[in-house]
Formats: sequence, C-alpha cells, structure tokens
Amino acid sequence: MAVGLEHFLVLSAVLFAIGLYGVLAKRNAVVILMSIEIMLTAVNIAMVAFSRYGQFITGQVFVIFIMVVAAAEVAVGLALIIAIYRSKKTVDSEKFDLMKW
Amino acid sequence: MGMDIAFWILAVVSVASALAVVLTRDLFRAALFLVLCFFTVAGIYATLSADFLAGAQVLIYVGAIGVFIIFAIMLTRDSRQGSPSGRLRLPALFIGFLFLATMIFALVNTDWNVVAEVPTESTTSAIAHAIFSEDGFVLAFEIAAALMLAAIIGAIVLVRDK
Amino acid sequence: MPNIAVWAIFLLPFLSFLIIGLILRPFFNNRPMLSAYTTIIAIAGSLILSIWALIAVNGAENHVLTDVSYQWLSIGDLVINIGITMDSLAAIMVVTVSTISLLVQIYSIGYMKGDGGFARYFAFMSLFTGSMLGLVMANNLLFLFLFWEGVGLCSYLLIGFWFHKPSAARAAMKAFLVTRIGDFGFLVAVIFLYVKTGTFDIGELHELALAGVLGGTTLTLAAIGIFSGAVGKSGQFPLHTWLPDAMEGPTPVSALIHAATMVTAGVYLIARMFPMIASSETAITVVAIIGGFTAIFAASMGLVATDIKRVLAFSTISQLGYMMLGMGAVGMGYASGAIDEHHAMALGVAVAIFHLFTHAFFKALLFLGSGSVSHATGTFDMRKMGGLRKIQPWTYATFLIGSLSLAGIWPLAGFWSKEGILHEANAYAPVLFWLAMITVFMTAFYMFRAVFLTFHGEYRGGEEGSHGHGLHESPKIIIIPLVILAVFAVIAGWLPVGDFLGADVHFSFFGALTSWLAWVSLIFGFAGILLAYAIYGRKLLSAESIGKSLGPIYTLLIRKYFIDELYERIFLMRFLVDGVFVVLGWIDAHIVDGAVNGVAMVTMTGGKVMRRLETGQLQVYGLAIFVGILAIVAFLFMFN
Amino acid sequence: MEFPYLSAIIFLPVIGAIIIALLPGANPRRIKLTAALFTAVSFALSLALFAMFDRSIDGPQFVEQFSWIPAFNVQYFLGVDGLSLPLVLLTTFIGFLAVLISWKVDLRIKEYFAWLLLLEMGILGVFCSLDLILFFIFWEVELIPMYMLISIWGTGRKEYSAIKFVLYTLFGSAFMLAGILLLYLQAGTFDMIVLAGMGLDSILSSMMAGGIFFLIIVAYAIKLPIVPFHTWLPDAHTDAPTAVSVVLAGVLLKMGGYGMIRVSVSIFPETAERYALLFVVIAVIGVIYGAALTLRQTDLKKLIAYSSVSHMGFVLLGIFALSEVSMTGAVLQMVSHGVITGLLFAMVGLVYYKTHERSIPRLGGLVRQMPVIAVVFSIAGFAALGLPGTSGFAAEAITFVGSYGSTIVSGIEIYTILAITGVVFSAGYILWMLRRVFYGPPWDEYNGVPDADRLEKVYIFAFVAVIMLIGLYPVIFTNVIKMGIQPIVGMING
Repeated sequence: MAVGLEHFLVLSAVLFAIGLYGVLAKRNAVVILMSIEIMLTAVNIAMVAFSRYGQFITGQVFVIFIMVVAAAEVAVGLALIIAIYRSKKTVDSEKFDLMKW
Repeated sequence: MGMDIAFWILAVVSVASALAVVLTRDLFRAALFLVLCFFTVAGIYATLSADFLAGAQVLIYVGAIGVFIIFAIMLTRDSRQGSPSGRLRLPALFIGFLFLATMIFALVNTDWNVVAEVPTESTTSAIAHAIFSEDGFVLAFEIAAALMLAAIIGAIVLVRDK
Repeated sequence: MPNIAVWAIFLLPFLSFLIIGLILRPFFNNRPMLSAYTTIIAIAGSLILSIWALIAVNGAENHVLTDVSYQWLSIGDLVINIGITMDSLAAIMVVTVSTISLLVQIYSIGYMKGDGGFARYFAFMSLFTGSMLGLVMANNLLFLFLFWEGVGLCSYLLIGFWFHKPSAARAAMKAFLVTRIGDFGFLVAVIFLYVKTGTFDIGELHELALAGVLGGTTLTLAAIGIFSGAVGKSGQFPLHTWLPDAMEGPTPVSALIHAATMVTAGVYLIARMFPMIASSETAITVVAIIGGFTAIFAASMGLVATDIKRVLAFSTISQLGYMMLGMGAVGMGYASGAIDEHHAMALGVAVAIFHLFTHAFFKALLFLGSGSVSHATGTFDMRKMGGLRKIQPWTYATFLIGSLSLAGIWPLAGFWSKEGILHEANAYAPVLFWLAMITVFMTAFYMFRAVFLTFHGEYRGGEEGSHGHGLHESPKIIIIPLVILAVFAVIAGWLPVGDFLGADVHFSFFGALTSWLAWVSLIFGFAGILLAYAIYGRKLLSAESIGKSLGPIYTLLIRKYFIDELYERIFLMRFLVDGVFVVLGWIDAHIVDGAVNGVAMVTMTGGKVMRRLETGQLQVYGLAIFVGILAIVAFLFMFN
Repeated sequence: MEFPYLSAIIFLPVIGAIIIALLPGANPRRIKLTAALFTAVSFALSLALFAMFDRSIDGPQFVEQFSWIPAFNVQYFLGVDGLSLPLVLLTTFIGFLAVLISWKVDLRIKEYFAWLLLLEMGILGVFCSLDLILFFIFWEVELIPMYMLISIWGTGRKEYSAIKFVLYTLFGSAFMLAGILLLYLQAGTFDMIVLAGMGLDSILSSMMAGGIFFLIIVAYAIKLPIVPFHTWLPDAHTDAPTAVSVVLAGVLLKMGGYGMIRVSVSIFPETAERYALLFVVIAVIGVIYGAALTLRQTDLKKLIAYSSVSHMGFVLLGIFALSEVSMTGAVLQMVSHGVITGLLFAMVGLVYYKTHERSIPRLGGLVRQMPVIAVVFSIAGFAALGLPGTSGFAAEAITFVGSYGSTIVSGIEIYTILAITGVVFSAGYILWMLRRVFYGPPWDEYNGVPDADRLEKVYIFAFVAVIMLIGLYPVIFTNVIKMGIQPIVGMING
C-alpha cells in the first residue's frame, strides 16, 4: 500500500512511546532529557504530517515554535542537571526525592 | 514510489536508533544514536516536502541540541555509570505499550480528512508568510525570541559557579 | 390586715434567716448570741401570730381565716400562683410547729453554747422553721413543693451541721437523697394532676376529686405519687433508712426534725390531701398498709438499738406509721361506705393530726431529754449510761413522763390520740389493728428499756475523755423547755384538737376507761413496761441470753433487716456503681467517643498510607500522569 | 435612624480587643481594665436593651437591616426578639464576669484578653443575626478564639481537646452550610424572618424539607450537645482555662439550643413536629445517660461537664415537646443553666487555683479552709440539682409541666417522667461531690489555703444573685421569652 498519513502518524506514535519509556524507565537524568527530545520530535512529525496532508501551513509554523521551546528546554534542563550534579554529585533520578515534603 | 521506499528506510532507522537511545547502557553512544535519530527525522520531513523544517531540524537538533547533550554528558561524571534502567522499567514498558496501542487504535480508526494532491514547491516562503504577514504569528515569534533569551540567561545563571 | 399577719407567720423566720445570714454572721460574728435572740424573737412572733390565727380561725366562717393567691408566673395556659390558706388544719400545725420550735431554740442556747457554728446553726433553724410554717400554709401544690424542698434542704444542712464528721456528712447526703426519691414521685404527681385538671390549687383538686370528676386510675396514680413524697419525708417503709442515720445532727435538730418540722410534713401532706387521696380506694389502702406495717417494722428495730437517739428515731418512724394508719383506716371506712363523706374527711384528718400534735410534744421532750443526758455523759450509747436518776432528777422526771406518754398510758397525752387511731383501725382495718396493738407492746417495752438502761442501775462510765469532770444536772436553760414540754406531754391530749378539726375523737376523761379497747391497749402497754423492768430494771432475765437464744432474729433486727445493705451495698454499689455505670462509662469511652476517635484515626491512617504514594520521585509522578491519561481515555471509550 | 444598639453590643468587645492588641507595652493591669471596661459597657447596653424591650409586640426589635451582598440577597440584618434577648443578656453578663474570672491569668495576657473579647463578639453575633449567612459567619468566627484559648491557655491534653472541639464543630457546620445553601436555592432568601413566614413545610416536598431540616440540625445537635455527639464536651470543658469553661458551658452550648428554635423549628415547624418523637427520645436518653456518666466522674471539671450533657437533655426535651410552656421552659433552662454551670466552673476554677488539685478523691474537708467558696459552691450545686427557690427549679419545673402537657408526641408523659428521674440523679452526684470535696475532717495538706479574695467574691456573688433572682421571680425572663416563643408555637398549631 502507498505511504499515507497513517504511516507517519504511527511512526510518530512509536517514537513517542519509545520516548515515554525512556522518560519513565531510565535513571540517568541526561538520558531522560534525551528521551523527552525524542517525544518532542515525535510530536513534530505528526504536526508536519498533518500540515502536509491537510494543506495548512500552520502545522509547520508550530513545529518551528516547538523547536524553539525544545532548544530552550534543553538549555535550561541541562543547566539544571549540571546544577543538581554540583550539589548532589549524582544525576540518578531515583536518588532525587525533592518533590517530597 | 521512491518516496515510499525512502520513508520505510528512514522510519526503520529512526525507530531503531530511538530504541538504541533508550536501551543502550553507554551514555555516549546513546547521544550519538540520538543524533542519528534526529537526522532520520530530518529525512522524514523531507519526504513530507517540508524542506525548510528539514533544514531547521538538522541545524537545531543535530547541531545545537546534540552538542549540548554531549557537553552535558561530559560535565556530569556519572556518565561512567552508564545509563541503567530504574525500578520502573516494567511498569513503564507496560504503560508505553498500552499508550502506543491506544494511540494507534485511535488514529487508525479515525477518518482523516486527507487532501489527496501533493504540492511539490518549497514551503519556505509559505512559512514566512504565515509568520510575518499582517495577521500572522509575529507576536508569538517575538515572544519565542524572548523565551530563548530568557532560557539562555537562565542556563547561564544556573551553571555559573557561586 | 389579717392577710399580712398570716403571711408574717412564716415570713418572720425567713427574715430572721436573712438577717443572720446577711448581717449578723458576716459583720457581728464575735457576738453570736445576737443570732440566737433574733431567731427566738422571730419565732416567738410567729407563735403569737399563730395563736392569734388559731383563735381567729375558730371564730371565722367555715373555719377559714384566709385563702389568698397571687399570680407568680403565667406562660400560655400555665398559671402558677403563690398563695396561702389559714384554716383549722393549718392553724393547728402552725401552733404546734412554732411552739416546739421556740422551745427547741431556747434549749439550743444552752445546748449549742460555745459551738463554732452558733450563728449558722440559728440561721438554719430559722430557715427550717420558716419553711415548715410555709409548707403547712401553702394552698397550692407547687408552692407547697417549694417549702417541701426547703425543709429537705434545711434538714440536709442541719443533719450535716458537724460536717467535719464524715458520718454526719454521709447521713446528711443520705437524708437528702432518700427523701428526694420520694419527692420525685411527688413532683411527677403534681405535674400529672396539673395537666389533667389545669390547677395546682389544693381546694379545687379536692372539689374535683369529691365530685368524681377526677377519679379512676388518674386519681389513684396521682394519690400514690403524692404519698411517695410523704413516704420519703416521713421515713415510711421502704424509704425509712435515712431517719436513724439523721441522728448525726445536733440533738435539738433531731428534736425539731422528729417532732415538728420535717417528718411530720409527710403526715401533714396526706392530711392536707386527704379528701383527694381518700377518694381513691386503692391509694388509701396503700396508705393504711404502709402505715401499719411501718409502725411494727420500725418498732421491732427499736427493740434492740443501743443508741438512745436511734431508739427514739425508730419510735418516730413507728408513730408516724400510726398516723398514716389512722388516716388509712378512716379512708378505708369511707371507701367501704361505712362513714359518710363529710364526717370521714374531718375524722381522718383529726385522728392523724391529733396524734401528730401530742406526739410533737412528747417526742420533742424525749429528744431534748436525751440531749440533756448526753450533755452530762458525752455519749448517746445507753450501754455506757445508767444511774442518772439521782444525778439528773429533772431530766429523769420529764423523760419518764415523755416515755409514759409515748407508751400510751392513761391519762397522758399519748393515750388519747393513740386510742383514737386504734379505735378507727379496729373498726375498718382489723388486721392492721392487731399489728398496731403489738406495736403498743413493743413501744412500751423499748421506751422503758431506754429508761431503765439510762437512769437506773449503776453508772457505766460515759464516753472516755469527753467530760472529764463529774456528772451534773443540765443548766436551767435546758431544763425549763423540758419542763414546759412535760406539762404539754401530760395535758396535750385533753385539748379539743379533734373538735377543732371538726370531728369528735375524744373520749370523756374516765369514760375512756369503760371501753374494752382502752383496757386491751393499756394491758399491752403495761406488759411492755413490766417486761422491760424485768429484764433491765431487776435483771430477772438476762438480755444477753435472750439475745443469744433468738440469735438470727436479733442479728436481723440490729442490722435493720439488712435494708441499708440491700440499698447501698447491693443496689447502689454493686448494681449501679460497679455495674451499670461502669458499662455506660465503657460505652461512652469506647463506643461513642471511640467512634469519634475512630473516624479521626481512619482519616489519619488513610493520610499516612496515601502519603506513601508521594515518593517525591519525578518518574513515579510521570507514570501516574500517563496512567491517568489512559484512564480518561478508557472512560471515554467506554461511555462514547 | 436609631442608635445601633446591637452593633454596639456586638462590636464593642472587638474594639476592646483591637485596643488591647495595640496597647504599647504589656502592662497587665491596663489590659485587664480595658477588657473589663468594654465588656462592662456591652453588658450595661444589653441591660438597657432588656429594659427598653417592648414586651407587648411580636417580632424582632432594635432591627438593623442593610443589604450586604446584593447579588445573593445577603443582608447585614440584626435584631432581637424575646427568644434571643435573654441569651444576649446572658452572654454579655458572662462575658463581663469571664474577664473578672480571668484576672489571675498571667500567660501572654494581651493575646488572652483579645481572644476572649473576640469570642464574646462571635457568640453575640450568633444570637443577634437574622440573616442565615451572617449567622453562619458568626457561628464559625467563634471557633478561632476558642481554639486558641483552649490550646494555649488550657491544661491537660489541651491540643487534643481543642482540635477535637474545632473539628467536631466544623463537621456540623459543614452540614449546616449545605443546608443553608439548599434552603437558599429553594427559597431564594437568607432572611430568617421571611423564611419563617413562608411555610416552607408545605411548599417543599417532605423529602426536601426533612433533608434540609436534618442537615441544619446536625450542627446544633453537636453544639448543644445531644447524645451521641457529646464527647467533645467533657474534653473541651475539662482542658479549657477556667474562664473559657465558664463561657463554653455558660453560653456556647446555648447556641445549639437557640439555633434549634430559631432556625430548625421556626422555619420547619411541621417537619419538627414530624420528627419530634426522635428528639424527645434522644433527650431522655441524654438526661439519664449523661447523669449516669456524671456519677462516675472523679475529676471535678469533668463531673460538671457531664452534668451539662444531662441538663441539656432537658432543653432538648422542652424544645421538641413543641408547646409554648415547654419551649419557654427550655429557653429559661438555657439561661439558668448558663448561670449555674458558669458559677460551678468558676468555683472549680477557684478550688483548682488554690489547691492545684481537681481530682475529687484527693480533695477533702475544704470547708474549714475556704468557707466562702464552700458555701457558694453548695448554692450552685443546689441550684444545679433543681432546688426550689433557685433558677434551676423554676426552669426545670416549667419545662416538665410544658412537656408533660404537650400533645405533640404520644406517650410524652412517660418520657417526661423518665427525664424527671434525672433530677434524682443530679442530687446524687452533686451531693456526693460536695461531701467528698468540702466535708469531712479538714486535711493538713490544705492548711493555709486561702479563701476567695474580694474580687472573687464580687463575681461569685453576682452569679448567686442572678440564680436566686431567676429562681424567685422568673417572670422577669419568662415574660420576655414567651413573646419570642408564641409566634413559633402559633405556626405549629396554625
């Protein structure tokens, strides 16, 4: 069969699920961040696919914004990881329970 | 037909490299697989005739974010320990599969209003129009710029030595 | 003018109480005699007004001098009045009460000399007398109840006068509580009657009862309720247990309680309510049976008591039983139709009040005499007395007169009034009559047992260390009231009390000796005296050996039929305190409050468990987010 | 416009509290005098109100009515009628005496008196409000000072007791709020006078009327308290400081009884009639159960606290006998119990202050050391056991006569008789307590313990005077109370 919208969407979903698994299952904060990027990318694919098959350009505009946000997020996220690493000497997410009172 | 073949190759590679990112224990390799993944995604954009985005993808993701991550890996010594999985591996796997199944079920069963004809001209000018025209996304664009600036300053503040 | 004078009869002692309580005690405490004089003047004033009232009532139309009511309270259809009446019954009572009280107060000056609570004592005595005077004059039941409880309060305060003695404090509490149980019935009856008839007024209630408007079960229940109040106050079986213990108060208080102000209130109440109670055959039969039974029951316990005041206390209970019996018998006669209504109503009141009247004098005399004895010996235990005849001749003489009067020996006061009751009992309640006859014998026996033990034989030492110096006759201030009372104990029976109350209960002076009844009772009386003389005077028979041969009965009597044990040990302590209250306490702490604390605990434990979920780990939260998303999606799938 | 008497009475204590809080330095004497002054003026004003009250007309007087939150038709609506006026007077009276009773407090004086005055404000507000939202706000406001006063100045398990009191009351309040809002949604107003005149029983379905009725009454049932919602009471009373116990027993409990008459019975007379049997039975259980528990207490304060449970049973009986006489008796019983129990707690406070002992077995023979205290304690005790001539008897007798004669519930005669047995029980525990604490031989360890001083005599004799006044001449109050009760009873019968 010919490649259509569904194919891109399924690809997007698969990448998203892989990213999700990485976010939830990995212990290294950097890898978690990387997995988040995969998820964002997956979303971008879906956006672009809709844009392509739906004939509206807004999807692509949004992808640009997502890229901007992703870049900003990576910058801040990595800075945070480094800051935490300085104070805790680890980037193991299971050793952080800062959200518990 | 050529497009179809390209898609299949790119899709398989991107999924495989994404899997490698989350499965490999070596942090540095994971980063490299991530870069590979981003590259293939840029290719996917190209098959979707989004040439401008494909370029941006290569510049931003492959270039900037990839480098960032590799820097971060080098700055955090934990990289030696590699990238083990945590206690939540099985639940995460389960939830991930369930989520995937749900999404696929949903999108396969949805009737997408697809426009059949494929435009082939470059989208760059169309995007520029959408952003910079009279009632476009100028304000959002400016805000995005400001956000970037804030993120950069924030990152500097965070990593600066006390 | 007459109204004000009548009100003043009971308000004067109240005034005296207020003066002592608010002025003399706080500001002139260094001059205690002022309190005594205030009290005596007030009560003397009451006495003068009472005698005036008695004369005035005699001349008044229908023998009612005053009958006034003022509205005290009005809510919706509830109207409560306060009002007094001065009729022949009230007149006799006020005279009796104020006479006895006045003599007791005079006696108290000598008896209480030097006591730290002198002023307090006279304040309470004023209040006591005032309450009793108010009680006998009240014309409606609720107002009467006010004084009724006032009398109870004063008896509590005076029995517990020496509050530093644990036994006194205990006895006071017991007196109040036991009478309160009776008062409960009384109060319920009052409310019940009000709701059924719309009035608290005694006169109206009588009219309703006699007219038959108020009758049947309603009347019986109400009458029994009122009688339960009287049972409590007058120490009738089964609420008699407080009276012997009440001897813990100062002796003049006992005299007042027994002769005039407290226990007679019960008899008075039944007399006052007689037309109503007699209208219910069941109720009046109950009165007669309780009265007759109490008479012999209490007398039997008097046979063995060793404390002279307790002997007198049991005798009081027994004599009050007589009074109840007298009214009960007449009421039964009325119920059976043997006596017509008009005569019955007067007769029932007359026999009882006549006995109450004579009894007041000789019983006050006996108590004050026992006080005089104890003044010398420092004890009330007859086993430690003896031979006081020569040391205290006046006391002995007056005590002897009192005893003879109580034993019902012709021609002393007790004979006449007792004959009246026995006569009615013989006519209308023969079984109870024979019980009463046996009681006559017992009465004579225990009184002369007391006389012989106390005044005859050798002196047996008194209380160690109480009065170090030699025995002596009491001072004049004590002897004079005794002599006055002794005179009354002789002549009170010759006064036309019954006629005054509208019924002829008198026999002519010698004519009384022509009836077989008089002879039988005299023989019983003399038999009692002789037996006492044989055992305690001449010691022909040994009291110990008799006691031994009748071992179980003796024990039963000396332990007062174990009724105190039954009430206090078994019912109160075992059943209520150790049983019901513990169970209720457990329920309250563990079930009622436990439920409250349980809810709190479940909440807190729940919180602790839930808190465990909050690990603080990002990924767990992330997982939860996606579980939530899936749940929402599942929900949408299911319901769309 | 008339002078706003009620606002003045309610908010004078607040002004006092603010001044105390702002007073520079911590001169205890100045703080106490300020508190005494403001409560005394408030008391004097309410006395004046009592004198000026027109005893011949129905309905609220001294009304102040302004729109407050127009969107929801909420008003600032104050007014007193025959039902609330005696309680206002009682509150200001006890409020003033509570200041005097607190004279010897020496911990964080400034805050203490400020909270005490705020407490008085809350209670006064409840009695004066005629708008349900205003009523509810005052109802809740009173909790905060109470919590502070118990948990900071209390004794024993004070935190536990304070939190228990607050949570228990809030629990009830939540239901009441739900009830009030439901009522608003059905009737469109929070105005109690309007609501009472609407005849909501017949307008609403019986399900709805019953639902609202029970939602609202839960709060009052907890406050009064009725069995089985009473367990906060012994804890709170026992652990509170003396003056707070006095206020708690004296007026706080009366908010419950007041609410039952003012809100539950006035607005839903027929529903109240329908469920009267239930409440009468609970009342009788409360009387006997409370009395039985009282008999086994060994802590002086606990004993008096439990006796309140028993006595509040009489109030409940009187209210739900739903006759004019019984309800008048119930209100009089609230006033009378306020004064008597207030005095009892004050006396316990004195005994405790002087001997540092509250356990009955460890006290004895105190009458020699403290004769005045013993006498006044005895008077209070006799008033509590309903001796004629004291307010206790007047109130109880009226309640009993009214209940016995009520025709609302079949068999109420039996219930009333059972309730009267409570009088015998109360004689038991009061006399037992007096005997154990005051009589018997004096104990050496209490030698030199002082009797009441002049200030203490002033306030205890003030209590005694009121007790005797009501006992001898209850008409002063019943004439006012019945003006408030008549319209309510009129609705039940009409």
